[in-house]
Amino acid sequence: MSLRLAPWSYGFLVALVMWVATICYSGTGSAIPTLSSALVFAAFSVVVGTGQMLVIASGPGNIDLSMPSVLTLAAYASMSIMGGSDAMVLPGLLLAVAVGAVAGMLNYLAITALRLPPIIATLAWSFVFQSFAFNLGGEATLKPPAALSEFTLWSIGGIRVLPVAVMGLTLLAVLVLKRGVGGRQLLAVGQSERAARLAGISVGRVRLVAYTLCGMSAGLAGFLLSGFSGGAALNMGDTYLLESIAVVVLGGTSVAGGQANAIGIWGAALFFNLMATMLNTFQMQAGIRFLLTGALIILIVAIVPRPKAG
Amino acid sequence: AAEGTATGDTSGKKIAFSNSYAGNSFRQVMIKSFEAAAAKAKADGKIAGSAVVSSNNSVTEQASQIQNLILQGYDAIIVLAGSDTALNGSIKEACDAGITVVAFASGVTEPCAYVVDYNLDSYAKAELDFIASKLGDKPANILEIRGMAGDGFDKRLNEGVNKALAAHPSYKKVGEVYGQWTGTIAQKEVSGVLPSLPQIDGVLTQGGDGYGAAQAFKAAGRKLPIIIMGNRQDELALWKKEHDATGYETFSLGATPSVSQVAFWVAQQILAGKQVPKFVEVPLLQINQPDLDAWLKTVPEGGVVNAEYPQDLVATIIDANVAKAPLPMVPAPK
Amino acid sequence: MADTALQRRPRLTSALGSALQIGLPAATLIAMLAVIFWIRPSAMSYFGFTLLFKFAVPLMFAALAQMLVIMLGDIDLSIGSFVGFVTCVAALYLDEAPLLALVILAASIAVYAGVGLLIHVRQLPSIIVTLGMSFIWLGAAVTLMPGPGGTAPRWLVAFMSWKPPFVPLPVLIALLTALIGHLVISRSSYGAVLRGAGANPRAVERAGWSVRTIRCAVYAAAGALACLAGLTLTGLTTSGDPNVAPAYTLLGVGAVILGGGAFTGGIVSPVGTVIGALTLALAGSLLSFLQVPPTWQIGAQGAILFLVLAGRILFSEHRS
Amino acid sequence: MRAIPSANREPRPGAASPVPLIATRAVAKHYGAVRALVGVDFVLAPGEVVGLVGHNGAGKSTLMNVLAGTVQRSSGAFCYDGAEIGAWGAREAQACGLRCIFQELSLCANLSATENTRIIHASLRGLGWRRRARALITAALDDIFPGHGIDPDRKVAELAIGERQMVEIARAFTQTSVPVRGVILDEPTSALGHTPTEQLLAHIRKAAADGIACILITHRLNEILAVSDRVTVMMDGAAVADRPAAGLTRSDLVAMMGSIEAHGGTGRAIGPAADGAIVVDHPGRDGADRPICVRRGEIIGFAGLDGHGQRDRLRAIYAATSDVPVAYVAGDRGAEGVFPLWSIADNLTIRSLKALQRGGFVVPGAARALAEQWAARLKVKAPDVDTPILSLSGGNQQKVLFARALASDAQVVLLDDPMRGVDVGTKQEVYALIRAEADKGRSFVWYTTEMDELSNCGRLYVFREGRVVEEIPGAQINHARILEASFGGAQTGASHG
Ligand SMILES: Nc1ncnc2c1ncn2[C@@H]1O[C@H](COP(=O)(O)OP(=O)(O)OP(=O)(O)O)[C@@H](O)[C@H]1O
Ligand SMILES: Nc1ncnc2c1ncn2[C@@H]1O[C@H](COP(=O)(O)OP(=O)(O)OP(=O)(O)O)[C@@H](O)[C@H]1O
Ligand SMILES: [Mg+2]
Ligand SMILES: [Mg+2]
Repeated sequence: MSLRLAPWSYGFLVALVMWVATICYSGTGSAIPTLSSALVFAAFSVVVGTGQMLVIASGPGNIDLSMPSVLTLAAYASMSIMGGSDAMVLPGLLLAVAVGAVAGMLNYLAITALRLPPIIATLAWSFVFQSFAFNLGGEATLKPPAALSEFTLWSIGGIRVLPVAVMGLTLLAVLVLKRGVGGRQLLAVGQSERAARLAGISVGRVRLVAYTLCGMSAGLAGFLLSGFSGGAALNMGDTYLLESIAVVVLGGTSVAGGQANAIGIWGAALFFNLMATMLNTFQMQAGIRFLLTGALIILIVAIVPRPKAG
Repeated sequence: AAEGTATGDTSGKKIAFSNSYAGNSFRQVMIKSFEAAAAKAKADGKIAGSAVVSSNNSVTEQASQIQNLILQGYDAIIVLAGSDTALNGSIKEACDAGITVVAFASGVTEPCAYVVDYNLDSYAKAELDFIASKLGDKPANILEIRGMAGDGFDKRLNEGVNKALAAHPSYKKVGEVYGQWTGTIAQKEVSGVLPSLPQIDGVLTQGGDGYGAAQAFKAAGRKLPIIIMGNRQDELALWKKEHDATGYETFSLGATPSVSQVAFWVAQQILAGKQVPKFVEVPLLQINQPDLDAWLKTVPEGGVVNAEYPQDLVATIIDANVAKAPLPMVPAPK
Repeated sequence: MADTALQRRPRLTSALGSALQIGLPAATLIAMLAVIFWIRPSAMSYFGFTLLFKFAVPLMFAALAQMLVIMLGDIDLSIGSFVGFVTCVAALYLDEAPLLALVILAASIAVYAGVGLLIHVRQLPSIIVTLGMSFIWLGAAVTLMPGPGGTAPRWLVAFMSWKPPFVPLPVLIALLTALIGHLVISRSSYGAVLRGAGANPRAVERAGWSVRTIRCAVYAAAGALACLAGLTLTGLTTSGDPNVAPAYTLLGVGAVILGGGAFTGGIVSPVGTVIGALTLALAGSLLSFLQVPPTWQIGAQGAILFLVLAGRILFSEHRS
Repeated sequence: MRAIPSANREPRPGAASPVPLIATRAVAKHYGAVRALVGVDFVLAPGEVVGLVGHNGAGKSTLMNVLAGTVQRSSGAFCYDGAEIGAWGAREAQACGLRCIFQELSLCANLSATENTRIIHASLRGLGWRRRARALITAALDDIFPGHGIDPDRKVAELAIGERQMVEIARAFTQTSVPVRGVILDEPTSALGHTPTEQLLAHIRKAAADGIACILITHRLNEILAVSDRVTVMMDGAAVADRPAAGLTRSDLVAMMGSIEAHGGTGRAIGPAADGAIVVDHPGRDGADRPICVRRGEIIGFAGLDGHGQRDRLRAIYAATSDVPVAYVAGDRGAEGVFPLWSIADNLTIRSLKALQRGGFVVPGAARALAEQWAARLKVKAPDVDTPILSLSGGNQQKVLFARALASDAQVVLLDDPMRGVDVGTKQEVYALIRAEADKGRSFVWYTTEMDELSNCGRLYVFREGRVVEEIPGAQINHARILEASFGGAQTGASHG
């Protein structure tokens, strides 16, 4: 076979298959709306996934399980400060991202200072962050300013702005990973911590930045999502726990670290959304939906050719 | 059995609340309602103390927390069970230790426990009856938003829906998604499936999902169908806004978080010596168009419609259950 | 004199290190028990121990299953939903059609072995394959049993509420499991090969072992232990529920790490894992004794996790 | 310097045995397009010691892997003990008494020496297996490396790298139900100190006398000459020469390997420029330890017995030096040198990103130019700089690591035994390069376990028990002086504590 696909393209391919299957079932009229809706929801997964990717790429075992609660906490904090006022949107955004940044730093601090495996350290923090959110007014959904909601729903000439903006973010991530000094250093640290240290890279600083950026992306996602879904709610982040990891790995990033693929996250995120749409459209029983979801995930990782790491 | 409030001395009794999950605002209000009732009861000398323990959506953790509450010597435990059956072992153990167990808002099957719950068949029937009152017998497409697959509440309510649908043969269920009682998820699932669906005339919900569904319809540029709301402030506000703009009409039905107060007083009344049936049905809180504005004023921004269940009202509910009389409705605020 | 006779780390610190590895979680467990007994002295009894640790039994088995997988350098995200699946099978069939139940359980253990085979042959990341499997087990469970229900066989319930003389059942099971685990994994000659295969599969392959067979066998054993977790859980809850145990996945990982295990493969301790599982089970209970305000309860759980694991700084090796 | 055991050897009866233990004919191994072996004929008689030499990437390890059953040959015939072998795997090799010490360590670091011994002995099981295994490995260690001081119940991870190597060697000579017939030693001495190396070479002779055939691969040709009955030379995947060892000299061997040993090891007569500024001034850790001072353009050597604190001192200097740019070339390529997923260019430029960036982004043209320039200067053998680093042979990977340091702005380059496993020809090229760079004003601090390399240095610090015990100026560098200082001779009495 002369045709060799890049590993990250399989997500797009399978997503395409599911999109076509959905259209075949429900008529061509649904093609554009289905895709458009999938793109919007994929955009949120991509924002969290991109952050998670940076952490996963920073070395084997690195992972952030606190993303859902950081997302929720940041959303609560920013909705509180904005208080529904359009004038406060920018401070709200800054606060959401700042909350995420602090959370990311705390995660990394626990990992280095207490020498905890990241999976445990971030899990423990996620409980603490969740408690903070409970105390920030968990009895109500905090409403976003109208301007924020309008931005998340904004479309120009029938094209939604939000996914396009997130695509810009993805392109930035691609550029930084390929050309950026920080990106190169991140991938070096991910491949071999000891070699990176001896090549003059400050391993701790690179990982700190990765975790911080991951927290910031969770904060950003929380900010946008509460604008889109009508407010900050305590359980708004729950679905992003496993999804943020799954889109990264299915997108072609290696869990062994040192290699990252930002574009692939889009393919995987579209795959997840279109798969849910397809299974819902086919009106399958819940059990069968789960079975097919699991089987498709395994199928994709199993058929994707993996680059051999040394 | 004696009617009215039992007045046996319970001033030395302690009541604990084992909650399966605290991660959404409904549950947060529920906990606050319990704490408020318990604090007042303690001040009035009706109980000696109370405690709330939440597990993080983990049935096993809740089961072992119930075991701990047994050890701590509580006289009654009220339980919002994370599973209809998985707590049976622990609940049995509590009963055997002489503890009064009141399970509420969940279909706990252990016979030794008192159950305080809604009638989910009438929940579903009320939803469809309202739609029928608006659409009549014309053919209509229905979308059902369910909760979580494998959950007991979801299963029972879905059974109720299927029974109720059988009574309306002209209605067709054209779609079914799982919203997990979470606005963002309901929004995502409905948005995904909507493009492939024909025109939807009615949406059946389980609570916590109506606003997300409405957002999905609006984003898709579709006409808002009759979405049964679930007593959330944002749902009511949306309903009011649509009503003012287009004359949109629907109704809202759901559990009140303060059902924890009902369970609390049921437990207290049992300790006080009142004869209580093993199953106590609580009324659902229903909001109709005429009462919308009045209710909306009472709800905090972003919150859930709530109502106080004082001791005597709960005693009346128990008596109505015994007498198989209609339950006292929660009166609309003026 | 040989120049390598220069010892880099004295033997003493090494021995101390491994003693701390077990000693530290054990000390944490004892400290937590002390707090509980101080708050509630009556808990210090046969009855109290039974109640405190009853639900640690299935968690212990699930943690040991996770430990086997971590021993190979993998992670299993499907244990929680698999345990839920087993409770459904047990509650549905074990009483009425025991043979069918056994066949299903045996088949699911074979599926576990198959997952190990797939991961090995295609060199897949276990984290994503087992994530997929978690959906599959949940789907299978929901298909079998759309909502909680079923009944556990009498003998199972009777066994789980059995009161052996002197030693409470959970304590007895913990002691036995830790002992057997220690003998098999830490002491036996095959245990050495298994741990070796986790740390350096190539070296073990070169010594003439088939790492593929080892991986299949270890995954199957993990499946079997998870079945035990499901069965004991069914005995305790007296019913089946597809969503009963998702928490076991991460709690199991926590127990393994707490017990001195590491994700690098080959470094696990069954005794430590059992103690870790008991500790984590108790951590949840501690909250209900401490009367933490509801909004801080989950945060307190995170704090306890930090406190319990912070002791690792004392002996964790610093490699740079 | 590796001393040659003085034993004068008779031809062994085994060497004349009619049935060879191992005989291959036209064995070939392809990895896709890479032809690692192109048809090797190789014979090993019982009780014979064959020295196998060849440049980096000649195919020595691949051939050994084929013999040990860990790599399947693509074609060719293989006879073991006279029988034609079809399918041959690690299990079969073990069962037939053929043991292999692989180039990379093959111990499980999480297990003890005792447990590692169990791994290769299927019969070590049941009650009391641990006691038996411990006895086995202790006996082997005592036998081969008297005075080794290794605790067989300590985790291998806690042993120094030399100790690990000793455990692996000793393990290969342990014997249970299956008698050991042959032992392959692929660069067993690269991590061993002086004494253990001598002990090992002596043991190989002893084993051969007991009828155990051995294959020894090493780039230290003196060791080959010291123990081999016969020498086989490999080049580019083929065995190109095969001669009895008796009468061979080092330069014969080098000539057979096809590279001429440029004789450059005369040291730098020129000391540092008198006005050379001090670039490193690193204090000793206590009174008994000496400070280390490096001037511009100097090449400083760290001498002493292996594992006496040289590496720790290098790391300490690396960590402490912040006022001048410093680079570190690691000898342990796999673990601390290469970035395995990257190309030559990426690996080479990672230390120079600061100079190559504009506004936080690397200028692609500049990076590529730098990589190509240095890859060419070090004669890295690869199609282009986009070639993945792992597809290079070990010696060429090492050149890339050198290039990484030299291409950077580093004023001081720390060399951590960087020639491990590098072939003779490459070494000479690198020596010349280091001298040329030093002449341009760069300073080098060079830790090496090869005495010959120290003659490239202008000044030496000798280490013993974690401290610098003596400083030897360039004019006085000679083997005797170094050895004396290393072992704590009379004139270092001041440092006795
Ligand atoms: N797994 C593999 N895939 C591709 N090429 C390989 C592989 N293993 C070895 N090679 C190639 O085969 C050739 C021979 O390698 P081998 O390791 O046998 O060399 P060697 O003689 O042992 O060298 P050294 O002295 O550096 O150890 C090299 O060119 C190497 O790149
Ligand atoms: N495979 C490995 N994995 C992890 N760490 C390792 C490995 N190999 C070596 N190390 C660590 O790297 C460090 C240097 O190893 P090594 O034993 O070779 O040093 P050394 O040259 O003997 O040092 P010194 O000269 O100070 O005695 C040690 O801390 C050792 O534990
Ligand atoms: Mg080699
Ligand atoms: Mg050393």
